[in-house]
Amino acid sequence: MLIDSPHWISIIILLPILGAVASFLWRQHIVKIALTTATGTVISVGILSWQVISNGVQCYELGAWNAPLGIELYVDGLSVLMLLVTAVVGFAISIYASAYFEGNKSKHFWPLWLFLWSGLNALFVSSDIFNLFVTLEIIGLSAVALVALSGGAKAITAAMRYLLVSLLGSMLYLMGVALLYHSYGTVDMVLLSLRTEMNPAMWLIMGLMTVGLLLKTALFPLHFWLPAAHSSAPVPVSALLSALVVKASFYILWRLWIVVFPLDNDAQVGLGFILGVLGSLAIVWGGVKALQQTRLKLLIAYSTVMQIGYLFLAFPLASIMGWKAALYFILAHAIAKTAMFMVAGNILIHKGHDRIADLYSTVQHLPLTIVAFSLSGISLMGLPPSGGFVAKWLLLEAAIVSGQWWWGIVLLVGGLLTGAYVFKVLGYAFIQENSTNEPRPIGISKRMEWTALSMALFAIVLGFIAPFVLGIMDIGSPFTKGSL
Amino acid sequence: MTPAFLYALVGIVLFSIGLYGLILYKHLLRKILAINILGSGVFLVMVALAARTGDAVPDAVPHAMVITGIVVAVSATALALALMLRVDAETGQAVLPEDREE
Amino acid sequence: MEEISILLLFDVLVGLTLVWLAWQTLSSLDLFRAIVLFIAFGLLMALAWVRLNAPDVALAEATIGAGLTGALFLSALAQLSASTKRKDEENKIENS
Amino acid sequence: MNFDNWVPLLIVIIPLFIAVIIFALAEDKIKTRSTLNIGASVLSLGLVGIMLWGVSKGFHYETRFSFLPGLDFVLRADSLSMLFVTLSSALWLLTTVYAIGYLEGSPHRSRFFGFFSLCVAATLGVALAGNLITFLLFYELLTLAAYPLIVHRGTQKVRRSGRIYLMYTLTGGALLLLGTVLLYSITGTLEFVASGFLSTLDSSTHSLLILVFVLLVSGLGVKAAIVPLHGWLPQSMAAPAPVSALLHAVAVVKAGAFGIVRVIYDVFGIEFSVTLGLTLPLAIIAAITIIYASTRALFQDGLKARLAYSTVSQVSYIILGVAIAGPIAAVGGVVHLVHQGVTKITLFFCAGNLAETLGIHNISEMHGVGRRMPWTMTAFTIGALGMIGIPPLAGFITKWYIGLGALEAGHGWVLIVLVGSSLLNAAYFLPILYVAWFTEPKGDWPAEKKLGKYETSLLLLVPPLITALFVILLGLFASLSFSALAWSEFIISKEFLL
Amino acid sequence: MRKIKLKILEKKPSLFTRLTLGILMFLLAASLAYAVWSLPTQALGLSAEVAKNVEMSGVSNPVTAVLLNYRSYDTLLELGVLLLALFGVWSLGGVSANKSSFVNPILDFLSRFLVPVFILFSGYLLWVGGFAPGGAFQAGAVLAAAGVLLFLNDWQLERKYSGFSLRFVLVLGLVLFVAIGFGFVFLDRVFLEYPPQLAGGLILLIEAAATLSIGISLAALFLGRDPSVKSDSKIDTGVHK
Repeated sequence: MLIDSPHWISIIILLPILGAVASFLWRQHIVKIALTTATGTVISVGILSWQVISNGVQCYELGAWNAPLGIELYVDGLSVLMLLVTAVVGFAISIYASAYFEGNKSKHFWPLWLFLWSGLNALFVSSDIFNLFVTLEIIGLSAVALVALSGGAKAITAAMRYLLVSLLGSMLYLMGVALLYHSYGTVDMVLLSLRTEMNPAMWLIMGLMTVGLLLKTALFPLHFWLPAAHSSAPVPVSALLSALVVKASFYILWRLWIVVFPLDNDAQVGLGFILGVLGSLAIVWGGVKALQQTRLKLLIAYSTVMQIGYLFLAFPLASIMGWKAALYFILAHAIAKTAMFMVAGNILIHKGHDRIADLYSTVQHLPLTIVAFSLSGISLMGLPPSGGFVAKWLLLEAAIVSGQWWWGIVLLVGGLLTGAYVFKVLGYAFIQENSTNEPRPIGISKRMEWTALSMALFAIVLGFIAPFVLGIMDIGSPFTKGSL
Repeated sequence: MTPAFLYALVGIVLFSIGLYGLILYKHLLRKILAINILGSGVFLVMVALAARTGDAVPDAVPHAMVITGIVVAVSATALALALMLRVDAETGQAVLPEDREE
Repeated sequence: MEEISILLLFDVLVGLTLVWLAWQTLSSLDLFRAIVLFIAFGLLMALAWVRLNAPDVALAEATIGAGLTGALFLSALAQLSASTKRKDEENKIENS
Repeated sequence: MNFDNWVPLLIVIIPLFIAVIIFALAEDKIKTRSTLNIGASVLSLGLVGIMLWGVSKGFHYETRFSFLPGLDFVLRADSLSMLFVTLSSALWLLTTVYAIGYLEGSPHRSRFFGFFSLCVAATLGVALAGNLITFLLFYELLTLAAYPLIVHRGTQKVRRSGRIYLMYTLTGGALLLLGTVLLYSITGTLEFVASGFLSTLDSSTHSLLILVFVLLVSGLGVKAAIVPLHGWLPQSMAAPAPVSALLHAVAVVKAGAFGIVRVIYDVFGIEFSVTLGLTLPLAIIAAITIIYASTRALFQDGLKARLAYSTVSQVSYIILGVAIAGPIAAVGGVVHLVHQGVTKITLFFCAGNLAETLGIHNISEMHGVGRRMPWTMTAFTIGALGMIGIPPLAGFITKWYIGLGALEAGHGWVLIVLVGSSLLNAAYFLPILYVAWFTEPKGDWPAEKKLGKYETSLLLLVPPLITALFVILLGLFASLSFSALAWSEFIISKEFLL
Repeated sequence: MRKIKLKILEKKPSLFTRLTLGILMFLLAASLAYAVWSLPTQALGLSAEVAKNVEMSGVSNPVTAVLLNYRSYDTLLELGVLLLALFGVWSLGGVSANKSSFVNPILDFLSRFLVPVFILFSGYLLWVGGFAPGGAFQAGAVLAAAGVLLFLNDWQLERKYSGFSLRFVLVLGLVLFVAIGFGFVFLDRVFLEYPPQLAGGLILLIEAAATLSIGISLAALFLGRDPSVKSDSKIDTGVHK
């Protein structure tokens, strides 16, 4: 019947595209079209995930041409979770954006965002590295256009810098694809994993593709473009960027690192050490910079730079537990960061500014928003009972079991730094300024506060459903080399 | 030194020149030019190496990829130029803030 | 034997001019000159594609790479110089 | 999942649920908020009573569901947890009554009582935790829930002390987490087992286990205010009285001490800890804390600051008793959990009364206050004497058992510490009593308020009297079967293989 | 076109940075050259598979076969990228090109002569794509060249057509591609799988729609702003004919 038809993989890519086209055509009821598309996409992702969870990995040959010639789509546990987190975050952002944008801006927001969503879905299911290049381009261009949407000198220059960085990253990646294709005759990941072997050309390919993708993931030395872009973009867009777009290029690097690159275990540990060190620098640097920020959105943007550092701690561990911890970090961070940006958005609209020092007595006017901030803060800090805690626990355990305990120390230092800046903001929110002279607060639509709170609550619930989520991660054992 | 490797070498040199120009020059129009040259370099390497099929018809898959690449490049250039004009309109200079010399 | 070497010579020539054009495009002071050089570079690339017997790509490069991208650049340059000229006038009015 | 499995979860969920409702309540609905609060505490007290009766009859109450692969979220009612749960829920009821009276007319009470019941839920969770990870979960929840209460007033000073509190407790939490993960990676299980589950491990892991012990104890030591880590406690005295009463006398501080008792008994096991040579250094640190904190208390003019330092020293009695590793001293240590809680809360209640009704914050302003507020001062006196250890009050029992146990376990020097600290206690409590009772009041009080026809509103007066009564009863009827002492002996009998 | 003399004297970056960057680029180029050099001199890549399946693909030109049958999913996303760039450019609002009131007679004559030729040539390219070099993208680009010529002559799309109908044509290529690709799923085939005997015709149909959309999109990209939006932006000073 319809439910167990194998075509849901293509539907989750085509539905947002058609939604984008429809919202571009019929501008007068754009929000209705967009929200129905968003719901449809979430449902189809749900059905696909249910199919994969119940009867395992799905492989889908487009145009019925098998691997070397045609393009294959492949969905395993890792892709399902990335799709699910994109669906959840995407749906929440769609609801938030429907109240956030009005008139002219929403006319441009929805087509771009729905295209971005379809690019993300296409990226997470594809197993063809050139196809990944095209999806990366879709995500890059739409993200840049979305950042530029908020107008103003800061946003436009940030979008320009982001576009240049994104194009450079894509070109480096494409050079890697070209060399890979011409060395091994195929662009399909599964076939590549069988054919690649270590030779000087391979070292260069790995270098190029890793640097290209690190540029787009904004790992520490290459993160210069992220704070400006994520903080000057409109709030729903910065939530998208921090939660999903940055993770998309990380996902590709991850797949390449595990499946395509011919790295045996101690090569993974050796090379991974460099990424681990960069990750630790990102954590310390991001944390310290976040502490110095006076504006909330910039603080949250630097916290993204830090959280990305956590993901790269899993590379030197090269153990399945380490990879699962990194994936859990992605899920927890995506949801908590979305909630936090929504909070920043509410405060920005309510008070007209997001200066942290003047956040006094927001507790009275926006109680739900402050609760959302503290819950998502708990998840970012990695305090129980949140998703962040489970991720932190798994990574600590993986670090100790693999004998590299120093990554665990970095993790704990990161947790303390996060605690410092989360409570710095909370501290200001509790000040008892005589709130009588507070200008009559502009009413934020309840929808925006409730979406922020529900995402924050979901970040906490993520701490309780760990066995279920970790079970999904095992489908198709994505973290072992020969499996894909 | 078959033409394939010669053009591949040219492609690599173009790639380096493009990267050099992108990093070094300040004006945004020049940076976008550099990105296009970078792209042409990669495409040249892609198609040059596809011509290593001796006297048989060269491999068509890289050709298709390069055509796709060219269209992506033109779309990205169009967006980059539009953004550059907005940067110029907003800040008075077609240069990124960190490159402005006051 | 020499027939191959002539073609080889031709390829080397095309390659060198390509590199020279690219270098000149980026390092020339005047933007208009850079764009014109870039268009020439695009056409020469089309020639390179023909030499690598990739006619489809040659056509695409000629029409999109050289033609359309060149047009985009020129239009952008026109608007850029128009806005700088307008700003100069405004400055002149202010300080005059 | 019959009733036995639900009770522990229910006890923790009730205050959690109430917290959410109170958060949503509007500020002016005082009546519903108070009834909700008191109703919840009475209900949970009832449940605790049922469980108390059940545990003594040998029933087995446990809630378990899987939380992480290989790790479960476990709430279990064993003898040790019952002691702490009964103490917390009883004092929770009294403090709620007191807080309703104390915060009459002050702003943001919905927020206060919301976080207040969240704290209680966390404390009950800490008490009932069946394994180290559930303990860690509620331990961190307690850190978070206590912060908003400390910064409730929102003034600059209070926020500074909140920051200090966070610095200490978050670092402590990180150390505890590291220790727990290290332990889990060695043993593979974190379940609390009557006499510890580490003794069976081979000797190669001993050095790691010592590191684990140090990490766990330092993580818990922050909350138990052991000397080097106690800095935050006196700072956070700026919080409102009910906060310092419940949190710093019962919930937060006891969670640390209770945690150390759990680690020594149910993780390492007392014999194994002795063989590892861990208990002696711990006992020495506890002794140093007692002496140091008592001397610092001498020089504090602020009443609540002095009480804070006395809390720091009293909590270390528990650790001292447990660290001596003799069964009798252990009974003394465990029972002191209850005695110290009850005595200290009385003192804090009285300090709160003085501050609320007469605006007295320092001891120098307490001249002749006995005449103005006789009932409060009698409760204060009972509490103070109980703290010093005058028979037949509760404090004496503890010191007697710890002294006896120390002698029996061959640690003579502990006796000197006990005597010394009792003298110091006397040195900083008796002057207060003298000033209050035997001197003339100097003119009018700093900020006198007329609250009801008695010396102060009943809501503020009754709780300290009840707790003072408890101090006496716990001392007099210690030998009865259902008294705290008997219950502690019941706990220790399981720990020591008598 | 007035002589645009735009000499932005770029402050030359210091010799040191240029030198170090140059050396770095040289090293990169050298390692790339070595990597390419170490590749086998003879490599058939996928040309064998392409040749084997060409007659199954409905077209004889291998590149078009790859583009529109074997890897048609890439081309689909490709059209998406083009449309996305257009959305981006339009969302930026764009500074409207100021129309010079003076029409250059030579350009006017040339465009009257060239535009029909371009359109004819674009049709030919589209048709020839099946069995010789050509195809949707090249044809679309030629169509766009015609559009560029028209815009240079201050040609203006009537307000009536610059609204929904323009947007419909822009998205036509992508929508038709998706429709045909997904249509056969209901005849129990996989997405983007064409029945072999119909493949040729279907590919031509898709290419036709794609050419139209690509041509109009590239021309719109040249224009730089949404024609349906009244150019109320204050910067616009051009005089409209």
